[in-house]
Parts: sequence; structure tokens; C-alpha cells
Amino acid sequence: MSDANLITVAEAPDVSGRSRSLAGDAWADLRRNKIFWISAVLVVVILLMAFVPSLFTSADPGACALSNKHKGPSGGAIFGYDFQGCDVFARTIYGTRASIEVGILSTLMAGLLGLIFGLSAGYFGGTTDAVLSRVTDIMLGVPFLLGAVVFSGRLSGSEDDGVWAVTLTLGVLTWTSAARVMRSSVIAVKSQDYVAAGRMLGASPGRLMFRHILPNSMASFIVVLTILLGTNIAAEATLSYLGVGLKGDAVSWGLQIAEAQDYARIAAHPLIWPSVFLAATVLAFIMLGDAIRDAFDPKLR
Amino acid sequence: MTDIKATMDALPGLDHRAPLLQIDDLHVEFRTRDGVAKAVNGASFWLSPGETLAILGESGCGKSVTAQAIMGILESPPGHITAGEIRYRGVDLLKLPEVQRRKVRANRIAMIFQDALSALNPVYTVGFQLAELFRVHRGMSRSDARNRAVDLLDQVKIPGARSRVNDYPHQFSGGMRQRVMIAMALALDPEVLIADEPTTALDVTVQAQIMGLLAELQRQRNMGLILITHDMGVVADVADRISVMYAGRVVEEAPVHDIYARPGHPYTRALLESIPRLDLKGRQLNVIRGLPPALTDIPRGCAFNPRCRYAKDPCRQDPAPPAYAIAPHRTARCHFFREVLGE
Amino acid sequence: MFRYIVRRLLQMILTFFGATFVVFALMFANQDDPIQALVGEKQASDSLRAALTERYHLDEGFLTQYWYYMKGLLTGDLGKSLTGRDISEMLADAWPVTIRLALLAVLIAAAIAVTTGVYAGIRRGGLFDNGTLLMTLLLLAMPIVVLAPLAQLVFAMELRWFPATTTKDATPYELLLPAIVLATTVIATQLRVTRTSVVENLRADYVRTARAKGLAPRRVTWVHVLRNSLIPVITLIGVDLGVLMSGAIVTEEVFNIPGVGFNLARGIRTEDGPLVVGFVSVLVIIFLVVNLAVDLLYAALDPRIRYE
Amino acid sequence: MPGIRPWKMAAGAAAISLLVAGCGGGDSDDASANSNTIVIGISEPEHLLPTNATDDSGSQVLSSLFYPLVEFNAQQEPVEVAAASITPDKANRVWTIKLKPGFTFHNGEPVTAQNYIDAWNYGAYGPNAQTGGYFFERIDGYADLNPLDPDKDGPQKPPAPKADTLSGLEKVNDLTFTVKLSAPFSSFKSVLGYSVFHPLPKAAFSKPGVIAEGFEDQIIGNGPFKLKGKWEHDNEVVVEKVSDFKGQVPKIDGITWKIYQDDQTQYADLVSGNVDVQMSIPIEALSKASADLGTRFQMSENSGFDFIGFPTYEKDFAKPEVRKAISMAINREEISDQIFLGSRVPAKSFVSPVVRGYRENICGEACEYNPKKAKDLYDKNGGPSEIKITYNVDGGHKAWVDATCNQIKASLGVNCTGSPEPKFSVLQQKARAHEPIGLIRLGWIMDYPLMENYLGPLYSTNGSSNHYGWSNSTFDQLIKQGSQAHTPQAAIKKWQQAEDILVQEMPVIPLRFMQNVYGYSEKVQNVQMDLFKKVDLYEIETIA
Repeated sequence: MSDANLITVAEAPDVSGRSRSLAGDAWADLRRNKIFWISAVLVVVILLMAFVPSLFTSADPGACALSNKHKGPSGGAIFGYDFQGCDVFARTIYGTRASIEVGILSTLMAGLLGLIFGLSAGYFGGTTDAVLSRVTDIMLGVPFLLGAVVFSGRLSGSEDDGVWAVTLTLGVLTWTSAARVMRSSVIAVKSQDYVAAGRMLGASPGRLMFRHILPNSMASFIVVLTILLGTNIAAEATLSYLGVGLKGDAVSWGLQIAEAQDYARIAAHPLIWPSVFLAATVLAFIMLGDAIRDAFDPKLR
Repeated sequence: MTDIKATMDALPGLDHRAPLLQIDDLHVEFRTRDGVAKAVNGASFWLSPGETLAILGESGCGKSVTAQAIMGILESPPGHITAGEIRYRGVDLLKLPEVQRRKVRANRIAMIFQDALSALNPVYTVGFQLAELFRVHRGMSRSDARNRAVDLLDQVKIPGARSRVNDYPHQFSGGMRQRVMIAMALALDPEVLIADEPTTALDVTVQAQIMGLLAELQRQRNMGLILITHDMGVVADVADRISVMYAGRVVEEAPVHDIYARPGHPYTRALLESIPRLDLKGRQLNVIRGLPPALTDIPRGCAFNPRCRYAKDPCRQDPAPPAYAIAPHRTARCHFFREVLGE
Repeated sequence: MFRYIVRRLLQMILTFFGATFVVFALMFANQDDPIQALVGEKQASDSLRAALTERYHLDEGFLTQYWYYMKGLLTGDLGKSLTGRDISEMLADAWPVTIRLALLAVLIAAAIAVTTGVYAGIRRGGLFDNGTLLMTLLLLAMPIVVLAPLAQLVFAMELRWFPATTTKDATPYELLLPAIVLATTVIATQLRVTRTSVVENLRADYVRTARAKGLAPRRVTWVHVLRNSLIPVITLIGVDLGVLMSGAIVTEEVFNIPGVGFNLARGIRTEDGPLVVGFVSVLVIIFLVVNLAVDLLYAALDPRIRYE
Repeated sequence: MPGIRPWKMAAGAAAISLLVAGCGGGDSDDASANSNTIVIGISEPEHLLPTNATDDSGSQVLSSLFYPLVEFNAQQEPVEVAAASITPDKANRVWTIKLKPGFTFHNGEPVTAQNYIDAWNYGAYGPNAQTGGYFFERIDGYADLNPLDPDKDGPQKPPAPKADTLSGLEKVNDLTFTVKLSAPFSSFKSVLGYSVFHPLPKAAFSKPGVIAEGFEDQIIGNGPFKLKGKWEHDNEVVVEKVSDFKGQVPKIDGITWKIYQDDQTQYADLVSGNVDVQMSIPIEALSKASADLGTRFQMSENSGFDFIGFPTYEKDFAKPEVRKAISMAINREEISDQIFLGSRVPAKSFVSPVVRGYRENICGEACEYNPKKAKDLYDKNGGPSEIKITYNVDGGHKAWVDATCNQIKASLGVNCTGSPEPKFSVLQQKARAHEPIGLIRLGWIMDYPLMENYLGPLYSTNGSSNHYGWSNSTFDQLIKQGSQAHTPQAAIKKWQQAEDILVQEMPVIPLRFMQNVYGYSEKVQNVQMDLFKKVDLYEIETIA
């Protein structure tokens, strides 16, 4: 190699020649994604049910007469009646709100706590990691039931319907899994070349954390959160079963399911309908989460 | 080993007199949500035993895709081979059932990848990954396979091979890792070795060592070597012939000295002119104008026409220029090759 | 490595005290009237109240009670429950069946989650992938309070495939139905994480190398991709083992298994502080040991990780 | 180390642990398969020491291990069983108890008067903290064993007891002892039927007044069955027939008291034939019970009584008219039929029909469902626009509370909500602290078959289960007079007068009387349950 011509032909990074922003790209991707549209429409419908239930039914979910007990579908009540003689359809529609509120808010809270704990533990490592990981361990050691009984019991005022108490309880008790997943992703991402490059270019820790590490650690985290959303909506039922759930005349899918479960052998319809709504909701959110994650993840393109 | 080669000869249609490797009019496209990307559009070349063919071109010109198509490891979907033939000793590999195709890999045609760190499995020792070849393809016992792995590491000149065989990829330096890759590729004595930018990730002195090693091993084994690179410096030193690819086509094919002396295609010419040269020190470097085309939207006619200073109307019309035989063993796909050669 | 283990063990001791302290504090906060809880719906008499208060230091402050408890614990005395039974004896009765149940559940969950997760990952976006997604969601959306009795109703009472209840001496077969029910609570997460991890690893360069080596797809998946994909899953399985031991409350009740979850639930219901803290202490120890084991296994699975 | 080994090791370890797990479980013994023994489902007994076993399951197990002093005939009158005679003095204050000779404990010790005295002293002694201790409060000297806390829950501790034995108990000879009461009580003989009055053998005590370590798990009684092995907590208590029992001999050879944590679970086992008798079938299973069990599904009356208490200390519920109006807004029959499927009977009196002196429908109009009249009365007296019924979720009350609320809503046009509390103790505590928890769900099961056992604890000012704060001095007076009356008949008169006051005042809404709702397998017959929710162990037999 006498003439030592080692300089190479200029590399052109963008094969496709497009130059849109990441968000623009993601949107272009999503727009063509059928799953995204299906789940987005479902989510919108669910949110409408949650906040404007009167759009869907004119019946009063609290009007129940024992004489209608376990009757099948009839004129007004297309899903039939439950054990107390309440209109299952009306209760399912009106139950959306509490379920959705509890599910979304508690997942957001768990996600936020998990993000803060996981990101700091993973990013700073060392003593911070040791301390935060130990706190996570301690939280994991507290039995769910004990935590639920104590937190819900202490948090709920006697007058409200308990949505906030249930939300806080679930948030406090479920963030640990999100934190652990976040931590291990951050540790994995931290050692990647582009982070080292960013550091060498003098990026501030904040910039490194939020521009480089965080976006690349989100994949598993989002998966865990979407699942958490589903389990938290369902967990509301478990709390009700333990007597520390929603109170008073609150209506929710969890309460409906827990109640109808006792009579599954006699009348299945009061159990099936709220379960179907619950499953559809969880499915819609998980599909939406998957679609958005796929759209934003450059590795998947 | 010979007996195993003998069973391998059961490959139907195998003809020892046929060319070692011949690619004919290969077309590959990627069907993605963003449209169909035509990565390879009629690539043709051949390779003889003991010969080094360099495939040269910018990123995205279809070099690596061609290599993967030859290996049969194209990700599919989205990749699809839509037309063409890949003949190994007369056998069209594309028509082979997958089970036999698999036996060709590593046994007859092997490949070295660019980034050895990511190309090696991080959770297994290099010994395991080498021995795996012997265990799967040769059915050797665990200890025999391991001994062969140590031999191989010796052959690629890794110091202390016997102890390093139990190390994990991340415990090797970049150059040593690439030697492991070479050892892996050579393990089953293939007749064709495809090296996809084997030295790009390495620093200059190590590059030279690796290229030297490759050349040496090639000589010993009389292998055909396809060297994929965008580095004209490397090419000049080791290649016998060069195929220049642009937008999925071989635009010029020629023995290495001819091409350096008198390029026959404007693109080749532009590539050569963009190399800084000592004797031209102080003058402005000629950089190729524009960017390679999007593979979803290749220009009509000659794909290079928007960037070409020779381009005239015929270049912008379909069909694309044919491969003009401009000299013995030499072709160029340019209507105006005479002007190019003449300069 | 050795230093790492020692350091972790030291941290475990801290965590252990932290966790027992937190649980003790929670129990203390939750204590309304344990004596009344013990007596039931009839009114506890003054003398009964006075005697029990004295015996269990119920009128002492929180720190004093914690001190009494810790003193006992360090001398190997876990104390007596409010019903007068030795807690160490109750632990010995309850743990074996719960450990067997949780292990069985984790094995079932991991076996199903890993195999299905890998196949779903390979056929990403296909019918199998979407089918499993739907199935896991249906399970996910079913609270365990519904799932357990329904499983008992369908598989034990109607189909008679399994016994409806078991005891603490249950055989693995008798534990199968409760273990499956328990497994469903963690299968969804494990499966999804496996799937995501497999999808990511399938795109890795070493997979291309493995294929270039002429390996069969099955070997590429189960030898090369799987081991890399398992790393995040293993962490999850470790956590789940701990979760399942304390989380079997409903399942243990429905299938009449007098294990840890049942005892914990009873202890919490009857405000039996010593009982709950005793069980949680052991739970925390097991949890920490499992975690350490998971971290060490992590290093075994991923040689790039080194502990020092 | 070769690359693959750690993972294989892990897999191997898991497999081994599964194997070990597999070896852990043994088959339960199948001895009962074709023998003359039966399996009865219970909950985990809280205790088996008689003076501490006040729960249903504990006293049910004790009924097999012990032979009581008295039992009750069909008229709910006490009849001597282990006792030869129980006779009062003229003033009904000193009772002489003579025992039948020849009875022994399971360890061979003869049963003597001293065994009763020791057991009762132990139960009554405050520091022993026996939950059944209050049964001895009528016996002279009880106060000395149980000094009152001078400031209730305050910082001061109660003084140490002045004595450790009841001064009212006196041994006459080996088979005779006397009981002196602190006040005359004509119906004391009825009280003696409860399980706290069982004797304990000498072997029970390691030294006087101290129960031997581990005795409770291997309890020794004087009854027709003896413990086989130990009490296996949370699993089972197995008892077998005593070979030469002197008293009434049961027809079965042994009982396995199988411990369940959940009624629905137990029902699953009853249907699958793994348990022979279930003593309380949960209401969720009732509608299928006839189909599942046919005539093996049975009901019989017991002493349970469901009611709702008013917070009479609150202005909203101070007027009896408001309380009556709410009572009239409730359709008891509909709830009994629809929620309880007939397993509970509408209650229109303040004591259970199982006690002598019960008068049917004493409540009259106030307990009749009449929504129109209820609304008029309610509106005229300014009843509150919000009604809350607080209940404890651990007792399965949600269904009927919700249904009751729905009826109140529909009848009175006010809002009514059921408000759950996790445990009864929380509910009780809030009620006692006069927190605004609204109406309170309550229930009662008698200790002994007397009207007084309802009226005293539930409605008198210091009644142990008067959680709702109603107080009426005339009523208190009548209860006391009844207890001290010379004959049971005279006592009933006074107590009925007291009940009349309740009718006028309506401090609670009587809702339902409970029944034993039980079922049994094809293996057994002659299954009967008594007022105390116990299976008659002398009548039950297996089908050969």
C-alpha cells in the first residue's frame, strides 16, 4: 500500500433520502398502522364512556329492584340484570369511569415512581443504586395485602368513593417492577457507544439521561406499564374483595366482577359483560402502547 | 475431512469444471411499509479459485445485500430475491432446498462480517462458537471440536490459543476478535470466502495485519475471496479484479490495474478522483456531487445520471446502459465509456 | 465475586431490618383493636383486655414493641401469635406447602411463558403472536378473585380433572390446579418480556453470523437467541417467585391450602402483629436470597457482567 | 468453564427442586374410606381449651370431646347429662351440682367435682385471658378475679386480682359441688349448657392454675370421642370413639373435623364427596344446592338474629317515628327470598323464636313492608336525606345491605348507600366513638336459650353488644327483675314487658332469623343440627 490512500469515500447516512423529525416519522408510520387506528378508536370510545356515560345509556345504574334478579336481556337492559336486579349494561357503562381512573392514574403514578427510581439507580450506580435498590427490595418485601389494607384504610376519607385511596395504594404498591425493569435497561444502555460519545462531546448529565439514555430504555418499560395498566384495573376488584376498595355506591368493573363471580354458576351474564369490557380496554391500551413504541423505536424500523 | 467433502459432493448437479461462483442478473428487493426498495438490480459477476474479487461501492449500493443473498441469510421478509441465479460449481443455490442450502454455508461458502464484536454471540465463549461448527456440521465430540477450535485460533495467530479459547468475545481486542471471525469462517475449509468490510472497524496498523493474514490464508487454501469494501486503498493492494457497484448494479468490472490506470465508468472515475493523492497535494479534492439515489426511487436510465458530468439524454432514458465489453475481461455500463476512457 | 457476595449479604441484613421495620410499622398503624378482632363480634371483657394487653405489650409505644420483637428474634424466639401458638411452629407448618406451590407455579409460568414468548417473538405480528397476546390479556383482565373460584368450578367441580381442595400434605398433582391459577398471574408479564427480548435479539448481528454458520433455525433460536433473551426474563422470574409466595392469599383460600398467604391474610385480618411480622421476616429472607441467586445467575448468563 | 454450563446447571437445579417438591407430599390416609367414620367441615378453631373456645368451630369440636352437664330438650329446657342433678336453693342463689358416677377422662382419670372447680377457676381468672371468662361473671367472687380497669382504656393499669379462685365454688364431696351466685338467677341451669363449663383433668395443669404446655393441642376430655393424634392446625382434628363410654353412645366410630378456610371451598368438597357434612352452606351456593344435593340439603332453625342498629345519639335518628319509617321501607320477605333464598326468615320480634317467651310478630305494623306509609311517616318527621348502612365486609353482608339500601331508596326516595369497613372490630370501634357511620349492621347468636340472653346484651344500657347507644332505664330495670324472678315463667313475663318497650322505641330494625343451612353426603343419614349450630353427633350415622 505504497500510496497509503486510506481515506474513504464519504458515507451518506440516510439511505432513503428523507429527513423528517423522529416524531414526524413516527406519525407517518402510525398513520398507516391498522392496529394503531383500531386501538385508538377503542380508547376514544372507552374514554367517552368514562366521562360522558349518558351518551350510551339513559338508564340509572343505581335503580335496582330485586324482582329483576338475574333476569336476561329485555327491552331497556340489553345485557340483562344482575344479582341485585340492576341493569348490567348501565352499570358496565357507568363503571368505566372509576375503573379507567384507577387504572390510568395508578399506572401513571407507578410509572413515574419507577422511572425516577430506576433511572437514578441505573444511571448513577454505586451508592445511589445500592440505596435505591434496597428501598425497592423492602417495598417488594411488604405483602400486597398488608400494604393494601393499611394504605387504603389510612388514605380513604369516610365520605368519598375511595378512587384516590385505591389509586394511591396501587401506585405505591406496584411501582417496584417498573423500577427494576427501568434500572436494568438503563444499565444496558449506559454502556452503549453513543452514550459514551455523548459524554465525550460534553453533554450534561441531564441531557445524557433524558436525550440519550431514557428514549433508548423505554421499550421494556412501556411493555411493563401497559401490562400494569391491565393488572391495576383488575386489582381494584381484588381490593374490593378485601374490603378496602371503592366504597359507597361506587360502580366499577372490578366491583361488578367480584360480585358476579359468586353467582357464576347461576347467572354468567353479569360476570361476562364487565369482563369483556375490561379485557377490551386492557387490549386497546396495550395495542396502542405497542404501536406507539414500535413507531418511536428506530431499531424496529 | 475428505470423506465429509465426499458426502457433500452429493450436491445435485455439482460440476467441478464449472466456474467456482457465478452470479447472474441478481435482483433483490426489500418490501417495507415505506415501499419497495430495489437493493440489487441485476448484479452479475464471477469468481475463480484463488482469485480475489473486490466489490466496491458506497454504502447502500447493494454490496452487502448481494453478499447476504449469496450466503442465503437475507432477512426475509422483508428481503426477496426476485430474479437471477447464484451458481456454485454449476449448482443454482437459489433452487436448492433449505436443508441443502444450509450445508453449503460455512462448508463451501463462508463469510466474515464487519463488526466482530456484535457479530459474535456475547454470551458464549469463542471456543464454544468455533466448536459449534464442528459439532453441528461434522458431528464431532465435544473435546475433538474443542481441540480443532484451538488449532484454528493458532492458525489465525492468536497468542495463547489454548487458554484464550475459553474467553468471551468482549475479552478480546478488536483485531483479535476479527481473527476469531476469520477462524470461524475458515473452520470448515470453504472454497469461497466473502469478507464484508472486514477491516473497517479496525485501526490502520491492525487493518494491514488482518488483510495480510487473509491474503496468506487465501493463498494456502486456494480459496476464492470476495472482498466487499468502499476503501480503494485496500482494493489496490490485494484484489485481482474489481466490480464497482452503484444503485444495485455492477457498473464496471475490470482487472485491478486497468481500472486504476483507466476507469471506464464515470462513477469509477469519480471514486478514484475523490482519493487524496500525494502527487496532487495542494489541489482541491474532487468530491462526487449529490447523494446516491433512494432505493425506492431509482432514476430512470443510468442510475448515476443525476450526478454524472457526462450525462446526456440517452442516459436519462430506459433501458439502462448495457454492459459494454470495452476490453477483454472488462465491461462498463456507460453509453459514453469511450469519452471516459479517453480522458 | 466473593467480595461481591459478602457485600450483598451485608446489604441483605440492612434490607431485612428495613423490611421488618416497615412491616412492623404498617401493622402498628393498622392496629385498631386486636383483642376485639380476636374475640369476634361479642364484646371483649375488661379483664380479658387488660390481660392480653399486658401479655403482648399492646399498650407500649411503637419503638418499644419493635424492640421487644427484635430482641426475641435475635435470640431465636419468634414469639407467640395472639391466638397463643408458637410462631416458629406455625411457620414450619405453613412454609413447605407454599414453597412447593410457588415453585410449581413459577416453573409452569416460566415454561409456558418462555416457549410461547419465543415463538410469538419469532412469528412477530403473526396469528400465533396475536393469539397469545389476546389470551394473556384475557387472563390479565381476570382478577384472581374471579379466576381461582372459576377454575375450581370448571376443572374440579364440573369436569373433575383435579381435586377441588387440597391440604398441606398435597401431592404435586393436587397442587397442579392452584399452581396453574397462580401461574396465570405472572405469565402475562413474563411472556411479554420474553417476546420483546426475543424480537430485539433476533435482529442482533450474531444471529446473522449463526445463520451464516449454516446452523438450523431451531439451533439459532434455542441456543443463540434464547440465552441472550433470557437475561431480563430471569430477573422477572426471580421477583415473581417472591411475589407468588406472599401473593397466594386468594388461591390458598380457595383451594384450602393452609400456607403462608393464608396465614398472612388471617394475621392481617386479626391484627396479629407478631404473626404477620414473623411470616414477613421469613418471606423477606427468601426474597433476598432468591434475588441474590438471580443476580449471580445473571452473571452466569451474561459473561459481560462482572461483580466485584 | 464451557459456555453453556451455567444455564444447564440452573435448569438442573430447578428440576431437582421439583423432584424434591414431589417427594414432599404423601397421600392422606384412606382409613376412613369404608369405615364407620365421617368427615365434617369446620373452620380452624380459635382454641380447644373449653373456657377459651367461644367460636362455633371450637365449641363444635368440643361437643365431641366433652360430655356437658346439661343439654336442651325440644322445648329448650335444660336436661341433666353428665350431671345427676342440678338443684337451686329457695332463693335461686346457691346451686348444688351432683355428678353421675363412673365417668372418666380419656386418660383414665375419674371425673370429679374438683375437675369442674379447677377448670372454672382457670377460666374465670382475669390474667388467663379466656374469651369465655365472662360466662362465670354470675358466680360469687368473679369481681375479685377480674378487677375493673379504673380508667377504661386510659394509662392506668387495672390492679392485680385479689383472688385466684372463685369464692362461690365449693366442693362437697368427690361428685358434688355447690355454686353460689352473686345475685339470684332462676335460669342458671340453662347457662350451664355452654361449652365453657366443661371439666379439665388433672393432667391439664402443670401446677395449680397453670395449663400444661401443649395440652391444648392434645386435649383430654370426658366425652364420647377422644383425640386421635394431635390437633393439626389448619388441617384437621381427628377424634375416635371411646370404647367403654358410660354416657350416651354415638352411632359412628370417629369423626375427622376437616378444617376449611372458605365456605365455598367446603361446598365444592361436599359436592365432590370429600366431606360428609357441611354445617353452613354459603348463600352463593344455595340456588344450586337442591339440584346438587336433593334431600340432603336441609334447613333447621337456630338462634341467629340479624338486625340493624340506629345511632340513636344522632339527631337525625332520635325520633322513633323515623326509625319505624325506615323499618317499614324494608321488604323483609323479598330479601329473604331473593338474597337468602329462604334460608333466613323475616324477623318481626326482638328475640329469636327458639327461646321461651318469644311472641310472633310483636313488632306489628312497624315491621310490615309499607312503602307509602313509610314515606309519609318519614317525611312528616323530617328524616335525613342521606342514609348510610355500615357493615363489615369479612362477614359476607354486602349483598343484603345493598339490597336493603335499594329498597330504602325506592320506598323513601332518599339516597342510601352501603358503607363497607374491613373488619367488625373497626365498625364497632367507630360506633363506640360515635363516629358518623350511620346505621350499623349487627347480629347475635345466643349463648344459652333465654330471652334474657338477647335482651340483656343487645338492648340494655351497658349491654355488651349495645353498640348503638340506646338507653332506657325502665327497660334495664325490667331485665334485672326478670333475671331475679323466682320461676322461669315469672322471668319471662318481665322480659316480655321489656320487649314491649322495644316495640315502641324501635332502637333497632329486626330483619331476619337465621337457620342452619346444611348439607351432607350420600354416606351419612340422620343428620340434625341444633340451635347452637351444632351437628347432633349421637344421631348421625353412616349408611353401610
